[in-house]
Amino acid sequence: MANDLTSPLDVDRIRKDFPILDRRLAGDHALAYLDSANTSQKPQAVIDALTEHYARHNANVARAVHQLGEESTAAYEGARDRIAAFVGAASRDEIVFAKNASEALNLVANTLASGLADDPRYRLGPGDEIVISEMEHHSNIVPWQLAARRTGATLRWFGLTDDGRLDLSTIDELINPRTKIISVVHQSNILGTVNDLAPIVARAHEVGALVMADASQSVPHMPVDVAALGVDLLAFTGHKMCGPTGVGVLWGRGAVLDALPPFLGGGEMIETVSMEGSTFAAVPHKFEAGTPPIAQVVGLGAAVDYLTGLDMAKVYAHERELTGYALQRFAGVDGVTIIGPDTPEGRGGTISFTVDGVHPHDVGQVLDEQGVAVRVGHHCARPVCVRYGIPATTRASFYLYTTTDEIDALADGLERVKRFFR
Amino acid sequence: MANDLTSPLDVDRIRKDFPILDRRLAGDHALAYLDSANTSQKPQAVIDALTEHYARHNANVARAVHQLGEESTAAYEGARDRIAAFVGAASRDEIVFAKNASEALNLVANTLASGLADDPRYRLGPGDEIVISEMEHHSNIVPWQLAARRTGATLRWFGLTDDGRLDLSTIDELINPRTKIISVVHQSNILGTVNDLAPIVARAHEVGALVMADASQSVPHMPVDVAALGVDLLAFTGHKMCGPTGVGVLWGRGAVLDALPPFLGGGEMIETVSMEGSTFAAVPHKFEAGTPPIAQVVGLGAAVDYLTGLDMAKVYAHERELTGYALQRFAGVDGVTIIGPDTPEGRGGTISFTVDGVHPHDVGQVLDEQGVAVRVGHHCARPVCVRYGIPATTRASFYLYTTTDEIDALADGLERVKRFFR
Amino acid sequence: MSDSLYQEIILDHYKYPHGRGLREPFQAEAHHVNPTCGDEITVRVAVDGGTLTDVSYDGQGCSISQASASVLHDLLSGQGVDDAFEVERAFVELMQGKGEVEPDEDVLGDGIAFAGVAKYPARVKCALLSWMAFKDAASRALATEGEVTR
Amino acid sequence: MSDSLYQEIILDHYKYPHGRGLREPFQAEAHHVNPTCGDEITVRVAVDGGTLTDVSYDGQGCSISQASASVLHDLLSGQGVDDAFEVERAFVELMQGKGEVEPDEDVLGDGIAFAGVAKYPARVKCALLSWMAFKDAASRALATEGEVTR
Ligand SMILES: Cc1ncc(COP(=O)(O)O)c(C=O)c1O
Ligand SMILES: Cc1ncc(COP(=O)(O)O)c(C=O)c1O
Repeated sequence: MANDLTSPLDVDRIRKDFPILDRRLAGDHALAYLDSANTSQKPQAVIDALTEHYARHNANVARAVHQLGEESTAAYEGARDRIAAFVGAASRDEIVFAKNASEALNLVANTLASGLADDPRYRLGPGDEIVISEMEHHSNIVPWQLAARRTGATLRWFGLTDDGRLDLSTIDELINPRTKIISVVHQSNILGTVNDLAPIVARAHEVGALVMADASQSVPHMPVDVAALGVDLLAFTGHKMCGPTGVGVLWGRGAVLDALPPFLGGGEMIETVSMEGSTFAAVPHKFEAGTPPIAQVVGLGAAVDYLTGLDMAKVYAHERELTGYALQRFAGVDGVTIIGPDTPEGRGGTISFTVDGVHPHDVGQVLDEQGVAVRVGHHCARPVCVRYGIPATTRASFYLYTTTDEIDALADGLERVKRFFR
Repeated sequence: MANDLTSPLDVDRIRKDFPILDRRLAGDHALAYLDSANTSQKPQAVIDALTEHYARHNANVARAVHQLGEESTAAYEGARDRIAAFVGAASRDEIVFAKNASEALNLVANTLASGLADDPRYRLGPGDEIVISEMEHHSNIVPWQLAARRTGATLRWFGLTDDGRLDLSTIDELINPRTKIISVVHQSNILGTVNDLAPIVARAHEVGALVMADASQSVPHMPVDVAALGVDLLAFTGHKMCGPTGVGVLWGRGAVLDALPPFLGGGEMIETVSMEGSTFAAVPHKFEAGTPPIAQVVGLGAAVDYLTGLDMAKVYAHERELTGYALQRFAGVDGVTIIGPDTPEGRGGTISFTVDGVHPHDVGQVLDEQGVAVRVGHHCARPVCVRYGIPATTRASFYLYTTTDEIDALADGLERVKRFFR
Repeated sequence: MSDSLYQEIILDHYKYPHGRGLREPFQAEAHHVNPTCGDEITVRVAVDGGTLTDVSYDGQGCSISQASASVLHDLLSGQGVDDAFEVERAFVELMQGKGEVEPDEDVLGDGIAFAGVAKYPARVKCALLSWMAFKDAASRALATEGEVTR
Repeated sequence: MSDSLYQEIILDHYKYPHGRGLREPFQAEAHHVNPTCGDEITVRVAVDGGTLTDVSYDGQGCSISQASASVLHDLLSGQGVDDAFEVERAFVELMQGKGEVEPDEDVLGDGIAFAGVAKYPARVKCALLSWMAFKDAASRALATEGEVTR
């Protein structure tokens, strides 16, 4: 197990919290789950929180005077408190629940594009510029392409350096007084790169632009404090951080969320409705139309408790150890090329690579037959593949339950892949 | 229990499937859950499907070549098949998963308002008309108000008759060649009224308009067949039909869904992405941006299996019996006035009422202290309250696990309420 | 039954409200609505030389919201502005205390009967409705003191 | 290991593809992409008097998609149009059969080696990529037969 590392986590004990890690796969293979950047596994505590909610407290929230309704509302809003604390939000009202990170990103792109904001700084139009980067997940590209198409704003982006980092050399021209918003990924889901957002935030605020961080891959893996990052908006997703599917989070500075017009209409996002027109609730409810993902928020609260119990600083340290180990291990496998930073500095435990002469699909399939689960493809970040001239990659990604044994199984598996296809 | 009814359901047995129905509330009161129109309770089979998914098969869908990914994808897409069959969809591709019914309704309003459709029939603009009704849930009002505001289209609506039905007397003027879409509720969540959609569909198709049905309150309670209804689009929500929170469904005719432009961007809704522009996947994936509510769809599949196992025709018959019983029972309680149809014809098992001289909040609270859970307020249908000149109502709503004993507990509780506040 | 929530004092104020009805003169008025239940209240504030000469109100809603307005009238009419805001703060603190704040009868008078309401989150908004409207109206009244509306 | 999915025949076609490369003349061409993995294929179809005189292709992708294109070329080049569509239908049916369709070697030749792929839903798309492109190109070629593109 992780004994050969100086990991601060007791990984053997942690693994017992995740029932799926005991799964035997076809051919009675043990599971080496190296696909946590795609979705993480769930500890029993989260599964139990869901069961307990449905079996004992289930009711709709914010609408009921009855006891189950009060219990359910207390659980839902209590989770909001803990999730707010988890990312260092100034207020619980800065936490908006969405269905996933993609919706959180779309919420911001759509409300800026809607033209309904009172304050012109929150309205995109012709001549305005939106800045993203070439290492974005499709969920942080397509919403901005659609917003640009709808409003006549121009979409621009940071390019990438050959070693898989943001090319900030043109930052002062790229972020300029026409820029209304910059939306960039905090940790890339394909390259593993962790972006230093400080220079972007500094330049953005110089020109009066908003900064949004796609933190889908950082919040699960390191301590993230929105105040320290200095950004205005930040998105993340429950299912990658030990929580259920069906819930994502948008954090925004109070003043920014207040200024954005409503997104989806209906249910409890209103103040008062008449046939002639409606007024809207204060944030966060303004952005939570319809019955929210109640049980999923409760489950995410349990996930945050679990992560806090382990201590995110230790989770981060553990993954750094693993990343160092894996990079070293892969360096010894002939024909394997890392796509992205090949040293542990400024990167997380998500490693993409190619295997000479073998298509990623075939790499993934042969690994799967040995119980090693990795992801193959463009990882919803096709522009990165185009940038580096490859059709796809194989990607191994680690989490708090990952062991060096699993990384060894991957490295051994790659030798087998090569024997098979050469 | 239900013995004094001719109900075709074995309600005593069914109640054993729902763990929460055994809950003891404060003061050791038994729970009489009469708030199923707000959210339904969940059978053990659905809770087990969620647990089983997270503990054994959890992985992201459509992206993985590994075994867990294949299992998870098969479970997710398999649920789509069964949900399509449940509402009589012509093809599984006509089923789009959203986070709730509100999102499904907003999806249609937003894509029509976006102006991005190729076909002008799917673009709202000045001069176009949208028709809803005065008995809509806020989730079927506010999206259209926002769409009208964004596009310059005009919002119009059917009024209500004094006995709680749609006033169709002006249908030929209201639905006219300027009308692009009519979106109306199938069963009202406040009045209980079941609307006959046939005349609306007939007139709409005469003038070339689309018809959307908000079936949030009908799909859980009666057999619904989209082909028989003749509508073009239909929305419903998982949590009201024994399924998890966090999942809703948009059904649409293939040709209509094809013609609508994308809604949210990102993740797997694309065909190919480059920084300069993107193309989109075919339906249903075009409308499923980001990681979908995987476990919730699996849970909804289990809910549909559960309902199909009971037989929706029997569920409907059971609720009709209960409704008749309850209307009779309430007629005997002095000072109680039903808001909505007061005979069982053309209505479902959701009954709103007022109690002379006692505010609904106080009615609900005193009932809660006896373990009777009802909802009070405007039920996200404030225009109905305005129409009938009341600030709010108390609402009792039934489901397949409801018994006449619970209705008796409510009627007795109302006597107590009156004694307390008079 | 209902001991903790529906105290006799609350029911009394509900059935026989004190000082109900909108009166003139006043400097500012605020109308607040509880969107979840449709409760509404209008509060008017008259100030004269640092004293709240009248706090009048009208509205519709549940026993808690209406009784709370009646108690608000009793406690604040005729008070000095500073004292009134102190009472307001104490009432809000009591209501947001989840049932764990010990109310001071000297400050809150009949208001202490609402201590039990604090345990019912869905009803706290009802109890606070008139107080929020008062705060709103009073701040505006102080800003415009002098220009009496008739 | 890998017995069911990676048959020797498939690996052979992958390592030594038959008929690879885009050739002229042709009546229609189709380019298909598998968005999940980035696999691409271009298929050209030349028809002359009811016979597919050539089916040429180029692309990049995994062993399954590339081997499948090689088999497609072998099976369809030189066939009568009707026979070719019959083979195409049989191959699609095999792939969508979830491993429960018994392949007919007389119709599918080396294509029967793909029977195991049908059990891997994520790979069915790979196997079908060139066949879908073929179907697309062939339908268009038949519509425009006569106007040869050079
Ligand atoms: C008639 C009707 N439409 C729409 C909705 C919205 O459903 P959801 O809250 O799941 O989005 C509801 C329930 O709240 C409803 O009763
Ligand atoms: C960097 C990044 N952004 C956004 C997303 C989208 O998250 P979700 O699929 O939960 O919407 C993902 C994961 O898929 C991601 O890795």
